[in-house]
Amino acid sequence: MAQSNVSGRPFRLFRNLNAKIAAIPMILTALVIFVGFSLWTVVYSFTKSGLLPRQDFVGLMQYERLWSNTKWLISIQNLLIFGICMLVFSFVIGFVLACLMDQKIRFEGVFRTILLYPFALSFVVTGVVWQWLLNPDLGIQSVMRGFGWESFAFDPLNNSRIVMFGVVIAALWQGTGFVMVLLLAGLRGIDDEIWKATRIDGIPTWKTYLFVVVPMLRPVMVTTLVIVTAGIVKVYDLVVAQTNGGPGVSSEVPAKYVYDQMFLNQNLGQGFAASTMMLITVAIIIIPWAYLEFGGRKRG
Amino acid sequence: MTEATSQPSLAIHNLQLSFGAVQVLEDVNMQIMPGEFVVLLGGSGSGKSTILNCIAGLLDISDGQIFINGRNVTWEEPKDRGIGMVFQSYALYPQMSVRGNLAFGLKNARLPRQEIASRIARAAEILQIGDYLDRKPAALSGGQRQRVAIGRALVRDVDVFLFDEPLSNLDAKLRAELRVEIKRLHETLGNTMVYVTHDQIEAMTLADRIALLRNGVIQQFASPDEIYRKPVNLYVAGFIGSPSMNFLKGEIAGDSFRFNGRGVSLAGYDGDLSDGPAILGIRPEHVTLSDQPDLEAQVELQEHMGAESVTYLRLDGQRFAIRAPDERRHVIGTTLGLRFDMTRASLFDPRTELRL
Amino acid sequence: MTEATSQPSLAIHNLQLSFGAVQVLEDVNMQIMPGEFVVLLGGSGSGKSTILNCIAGLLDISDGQIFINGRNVTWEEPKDRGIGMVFQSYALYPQMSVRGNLAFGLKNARLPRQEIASRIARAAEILQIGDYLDRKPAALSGGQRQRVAIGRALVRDVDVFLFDEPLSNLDAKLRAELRVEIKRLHETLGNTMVYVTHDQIEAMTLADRIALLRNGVIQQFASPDEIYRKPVNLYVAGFIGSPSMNFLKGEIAGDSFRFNGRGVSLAGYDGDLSDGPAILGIRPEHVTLSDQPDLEAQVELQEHMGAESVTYLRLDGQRFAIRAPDERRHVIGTTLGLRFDMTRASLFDPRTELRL
Amino acid sequence: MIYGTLIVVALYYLIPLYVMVVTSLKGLPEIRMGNIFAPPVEITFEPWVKAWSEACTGLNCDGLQRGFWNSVRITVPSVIVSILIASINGYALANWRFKGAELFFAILMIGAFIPYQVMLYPMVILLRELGLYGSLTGLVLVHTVFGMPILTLLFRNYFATLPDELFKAARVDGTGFWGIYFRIMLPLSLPIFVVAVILQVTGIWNDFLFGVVYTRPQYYPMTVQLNNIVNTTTGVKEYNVNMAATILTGLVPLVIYFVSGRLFVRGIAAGAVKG
Amino acid sequence: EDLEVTHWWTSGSEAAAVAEFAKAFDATGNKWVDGAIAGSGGVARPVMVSRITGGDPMAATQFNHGQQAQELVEAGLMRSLESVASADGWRDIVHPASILESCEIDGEIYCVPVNIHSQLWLWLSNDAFETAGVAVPNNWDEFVAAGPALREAGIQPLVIGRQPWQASLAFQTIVASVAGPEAYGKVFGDKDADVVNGPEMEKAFAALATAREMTAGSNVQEWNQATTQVINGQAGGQIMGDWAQGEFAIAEQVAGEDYTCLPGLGLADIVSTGGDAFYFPAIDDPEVTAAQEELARVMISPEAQVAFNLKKGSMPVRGDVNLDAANECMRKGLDILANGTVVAGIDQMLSPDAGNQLADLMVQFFNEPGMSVDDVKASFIDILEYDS
Ligand SMILES: Nc1ncnc2c1ncn2[C@@H]1O[C@H](COP(=O)(O)OP(=O)(O)OP(=O)(O)O)[C@@H](O)[C@H]1O
Ligand SMILES: Nc1ncnc2c1ncn2[C@@H]1O[C@H](COP(=O)(O)OP(=O)(O)OP(=O)(O)O)[C@@H](O)[C@H]1O
Ligand SMILES: [Mg+2]
Ligand SMILES: [Mg+2]
Repeated sequence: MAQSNVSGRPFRLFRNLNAKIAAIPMILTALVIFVGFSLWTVVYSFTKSGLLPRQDFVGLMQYERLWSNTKWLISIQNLLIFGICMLVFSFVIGFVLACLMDQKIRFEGVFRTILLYPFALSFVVTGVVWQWLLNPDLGIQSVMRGFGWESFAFDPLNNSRIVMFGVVIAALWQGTGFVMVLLLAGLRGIDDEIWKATRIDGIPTWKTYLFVVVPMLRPVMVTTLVIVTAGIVKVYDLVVAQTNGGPGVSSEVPAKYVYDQMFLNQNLGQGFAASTMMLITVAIIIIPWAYLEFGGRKRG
Repeated sequence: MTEATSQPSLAIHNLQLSFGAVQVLEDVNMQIMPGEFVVLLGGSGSGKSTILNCIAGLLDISDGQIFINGRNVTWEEPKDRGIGMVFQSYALYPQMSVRGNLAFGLKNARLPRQEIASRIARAAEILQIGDYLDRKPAALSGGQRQRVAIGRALVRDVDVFLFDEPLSNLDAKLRAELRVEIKRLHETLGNTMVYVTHDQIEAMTLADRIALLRNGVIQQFASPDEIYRKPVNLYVAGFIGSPSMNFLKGEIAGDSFRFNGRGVSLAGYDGDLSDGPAILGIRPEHVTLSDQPDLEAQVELQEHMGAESVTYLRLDGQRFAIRAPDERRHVIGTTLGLRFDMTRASLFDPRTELRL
Repeated sequence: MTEATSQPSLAIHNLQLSFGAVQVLEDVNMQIMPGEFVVLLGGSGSGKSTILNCIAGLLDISDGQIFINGRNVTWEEPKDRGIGMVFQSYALYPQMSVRGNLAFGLKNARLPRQEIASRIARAAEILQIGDYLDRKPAALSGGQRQRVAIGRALVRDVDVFLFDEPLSNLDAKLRAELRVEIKRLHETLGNTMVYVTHDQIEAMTLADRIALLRNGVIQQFASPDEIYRKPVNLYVAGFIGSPSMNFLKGEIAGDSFRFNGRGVSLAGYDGDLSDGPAILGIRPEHVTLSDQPDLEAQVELQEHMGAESVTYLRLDGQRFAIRAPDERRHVIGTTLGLRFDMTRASLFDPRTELRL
Repeated sequence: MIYGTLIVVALYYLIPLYVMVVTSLKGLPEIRMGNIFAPPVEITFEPWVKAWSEACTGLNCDGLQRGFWNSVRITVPSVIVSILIASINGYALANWRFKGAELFFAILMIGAFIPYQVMLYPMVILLRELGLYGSLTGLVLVHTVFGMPILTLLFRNYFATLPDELFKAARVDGTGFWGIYFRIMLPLSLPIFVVAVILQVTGIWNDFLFGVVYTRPQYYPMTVQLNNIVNTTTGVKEYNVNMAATILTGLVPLVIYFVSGRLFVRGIAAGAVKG
Repeated sequence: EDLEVTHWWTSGSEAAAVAEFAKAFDATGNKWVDGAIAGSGGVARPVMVSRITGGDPMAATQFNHGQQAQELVEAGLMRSLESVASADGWRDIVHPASILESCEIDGEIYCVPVNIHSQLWLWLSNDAFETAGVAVPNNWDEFVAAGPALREAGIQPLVIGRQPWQASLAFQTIVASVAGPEAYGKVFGDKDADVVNGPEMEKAFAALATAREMTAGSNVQEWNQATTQVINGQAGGQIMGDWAQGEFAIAEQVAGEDYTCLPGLGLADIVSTGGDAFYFPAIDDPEVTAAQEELARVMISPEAQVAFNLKKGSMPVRGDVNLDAANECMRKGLDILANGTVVAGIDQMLSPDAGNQLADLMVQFFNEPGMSVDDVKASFIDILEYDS
């Protein structure tokens, strides 16, 4: 017992040592993988690496090429269209569905499963199926024409102006269920008394949802936003499976650009430059948010 | 106006409510006069909130009728019933300012702007919340939030106020303060108020009449004084008062109550008595120390609360509390002689549990 | 054993604690004797839980030292400090039975099986939880859970018990009952106990000594009686007592207190007085109605609580409460004559706020 | 009204599944001729048999079945390890805040947005240096790393909703970091574990890129065969076999969703989403 | 010894062809472990490169020859086959020589070429022209002339799948045929901007624009869907490599009767020499090394060449084998290979980067009717400049 009579202040690093040991995988992942790899990528984006990374520095050449490349510009534009559509529609539709599901309906489990199952499928499957459904000769268009509606035209995948919306339709099919579930969980967490208060105040249901419930769902929305946005930035498999960037290059997206540059064109440097641009954009959007969300309020 | 005062502000006839197979309220009847402050008191799950929600129209009732100011509102929308409601969790809209919270319902009812402004100004004055009309609820203290919640009911200019445990989230001191405020508000406004609580102090201090509920059945609906003095049954007697009423099981024989071989004179008891087994109920504050004791007991524990003290005694194996408005200290284990104030005691039939 | 009693069971020296830049505790000192029941009392955010967590070793302190039974435990693990702790939310392990909850800490300490069993049996007997040792916490009532939580500290056979608002989640009636149980438990066990609450009734009834905290600074550390009778400053005076002590701003002139043009004799006051501005503090229960009044005031509101009543008066524009152990009713607006019991009053320096 | 809307929406969600199933039961000529929504005139299970046990990947003509077991071998350890590590991270972040923890967490969150393609090469180099390239362990590591951001977020949020006092009580009871994790936190986190398992099984089972890039052929997951069947660029497209193979590949996650969808929603509601 | 061989040949005919190699290799007492990954370069290549750079290489792997593997070779990750090649005299037997030259880096041979694909063909549906009432064209100009008649008969004159590589292939074919093999070599080989701006290329770009007009209204994605349209008579013609024959064969169509093939668009007797080759990563294990050499020998052996190429529908890399079973179209190709002009494949002349940029440019051109020939020309020059 004598030696347990420590009076000195123990070295800070060793307090809660186990917690720090347990966090090592996370720290390593954060530092080595996410920071280290990103730095590595940035460094090699200044080289003329081809099939293999080479320290053959060429300054900003890759960036100049990047920004003069129409495929990249189209990719960015497409990502914007895709991202905005996805965010708007998946949140709006997901929220409306969540509200419907929240009405104490019967067979809730059945509906929920139906809305959620596409989430279990891989993007490749989604892409293939929707490519099919949107194929004018086999899918929806031909069926509608088969019913006698001869002038029916719905052929987004072959129209470079609206092809991204074809991709959005498939992505929504896969992802909205998940958004719905997250928001539904949020809705279920709202105090019953708020509902009563609005009924007494005579607020119509839609107004209650819009002006009272939506603002209260902020934390859920933030989590959902992180997950959905992360998916949007990374969108690749779906496009490859559904349109492979076509028609022409009209449905290219940045992740595909990166991949194609690195592995098809064997131009790692260019791929790294494109990745770096994506990283910077993400960081510009995320860091202030992460700071507000996690850095600001350290309490409790 | 004579007619208005003669008709009840709120009347409930044969109210029944079941959730599926579970009958939560059985045949509740109440007549509440204009300006009356009625408290629904009862343990958890006794159906207090359920009654309140039925009055507000937030629950569809199974059977019965509800009249507000003589109008049958049984199937009307909550907003059309002329009621305002204050909730336990306050249920303020978190993203709106205090002003927004107060105005939301009014804007929705398409009231003119200046009318809204003047109502808010009036409520703010009455409740003294004028200084933080532009803050969000998150930036308010518990007591302030509570006032805003009341304000939201206030601006609706309604006949009947409904409160569902509005103070139970607050700490003891604040609770005591706000209790007084609500009481004063009632006196200022003169509205009919129905107030749900499980705290008997609140019930006793606030109510004109208390409806004491148990398992969806009203046990007694009377003034606090009457409930305190003449509880209709054992349950009510035990529920009201802290520390609880002491109960002694014995029997009535002539004009004395026989307990444990000793007799206590029943002289002064207010009620009709006949011989037979009975339970004597006496409140801690109605027992005094005496040299000519009715009974004797040993000191087990003492609690001092500054202004008064409660002494727990052991009497024939069971605990017996007495309360005195002084700070006299007793050594644990000493025997005290007790004298009962029979004019304030109650006797109960052990079988029906009703007061004799 | 003589040595053990002479040294404090728990000693805190110059305890300081900051969260980042915010200093939450400033130089807290305490010496608690074996078997003493000390209550940490204070408003929300005053640092009560923080002190308790420091004692338990759940927070790393910024500076100072903590001794338990003479042993410096400042940097020891919670489990090695010889403390047991009971939490507000009970913090029972929901997935374990009551028995599992009690045994958990003991198993961790690798106690032999029969030792664990016998300790649980003892705790179960003391706390009367033997009947539901095999139930999960979810299947227990609030009071039972509370007892299990205490049992968990009890089986650890520790020197010091720490309680963090163990009753504040319960309703008023149960709270009163369990308060008595804790008091009795303390008398049975004779352990040192440190008890955090913001409820002054709990503090007054349970404590041998109360440490009254404000913003991380101990205001007064004394017996309930002394805190009640001789609060060291205005804050303590206002904090203790419900309704709060009444304060009158005036000045001392000779042997009388001048207020609003009238003089109140200071005869019997316990303290050193000199002429000058002062605040007179008098508790509602130390004011009596009298035909030869010190002051007069109008009735504004009355609260009846069965055994007693509180009357709120208006005195020179401010509210003034008096409390009487009877149920006398006053018509609102009538003027009452008040007489102060100066032996129990307090006078404060308006500048330093200290008691004179 | 509500039901009407929901049924219409449900139909929209079901149509692709219907088309897949129907197509997989048709013969090739029927597919060429007809409309994709028409039910099969002649039901044939040929495509299923072919997809499962006959379809060729290069010279190996044993269909998806070989990949199935590989997928199981990859998914099981990857799911276990990734969830274990992420839950420990979440626990350390929620209950044992130490200096810098929030910073690392913020980095992880940014990491969630980095496209995998960017990481492909450096990861090869890292695995090579660790001597794990091509091994199952390496792949498990990759899945653990890339699953970490979102899972850590979920677990951190969940553990933050458990009462702090429980954690304190356990410390007083003499449990250490690991004791609290295994004996207090784990038993209480079933809901969030269900969520994590579902997400990870889905993600890892459906993964193609990592499975093929970081392992050797004897570990190639089912999705590689699926890719080979679906992505063959020359020759006749056997849509029915493709669809059957697609359904077969998606079966495991689908079944998990159908079976535990309720728990999934409950788990998310239990705190995964509270910021 | 077990050798793992990776490739992206997964379709029926391809797999059958690979099986011939495997059979021949297994006959030597070794074992071919098949590592097929479908999806061509984009999917398979990162796998292969990762495996090689990750230190866990396969024993042999397919690459399109040309510059794809050059960096791996330079990084010392690939083994030289020079000893085998010189011992067996590959430089003498491989025909045309250019095909082996693409395997040569710094004077050493690093790969085994296994086949020659000629890409510069126009495939025509005899049925379609019959329906339209015009004679089956003999060259591009007649085909263009027949365009309106085909349209009138409700037939799509020309189909080109909407994937970048198909557009690029059409462009290459037009350049080689319309501008001529010489210009083709100067443009792609020498990257000569003057030639691009010259009169020959002027004609080629005009033909490209015409081709775009003739494909208007078609939105077929995959090349085999396009071929199917030709087979069914829904389309008049398709520009595609010789692998299209596989589709005609499966549909049991006979060259000359049901369809017509025009190498070099019927304007020039040319074939290009694209093809596939196998590379052998450096592995530090003598037994494996020996087995790799064995495999290289097997692949280039006459028996395996015949068996493989008959299944694959491509031409062997050596002139000294006999292909009696070849059909009319393949024979045309073999004849040109023997007597006509052989131009290098684009993979051999352009870096993958430039090649893909060109493909992207062309697919854009085909999809955007608004894009002018001048725009294409300017962008094309940029790509060539970047690559030189
Ligand atoms: N939606 C519901 N479905 C089924 N039973 C319900 C429902 N709401 C309430 N109950 C039951 O009705 C009874 C009365 O509930 P109520 O909420 O009115 O009690 P209370 O007196 O307000 O209690 P508390 O003091 O705990 O708020 C309880 O037994 C409760 O379980
Ligand atoms: N982890 C923390 N980080 C920063 N400040 C903290 C933290 N924990 C507590 N505080 C601050 O320390 C002060 C004391 O908190 P403490 O919890 O001890 O109060 P308390 O007296 O227990 O109040 P309550 O009655 O509300 O429990 C408060 O102002 C609180 O905001
Ligand atoms: Mg209630
Ligand atoms: Mg606290």
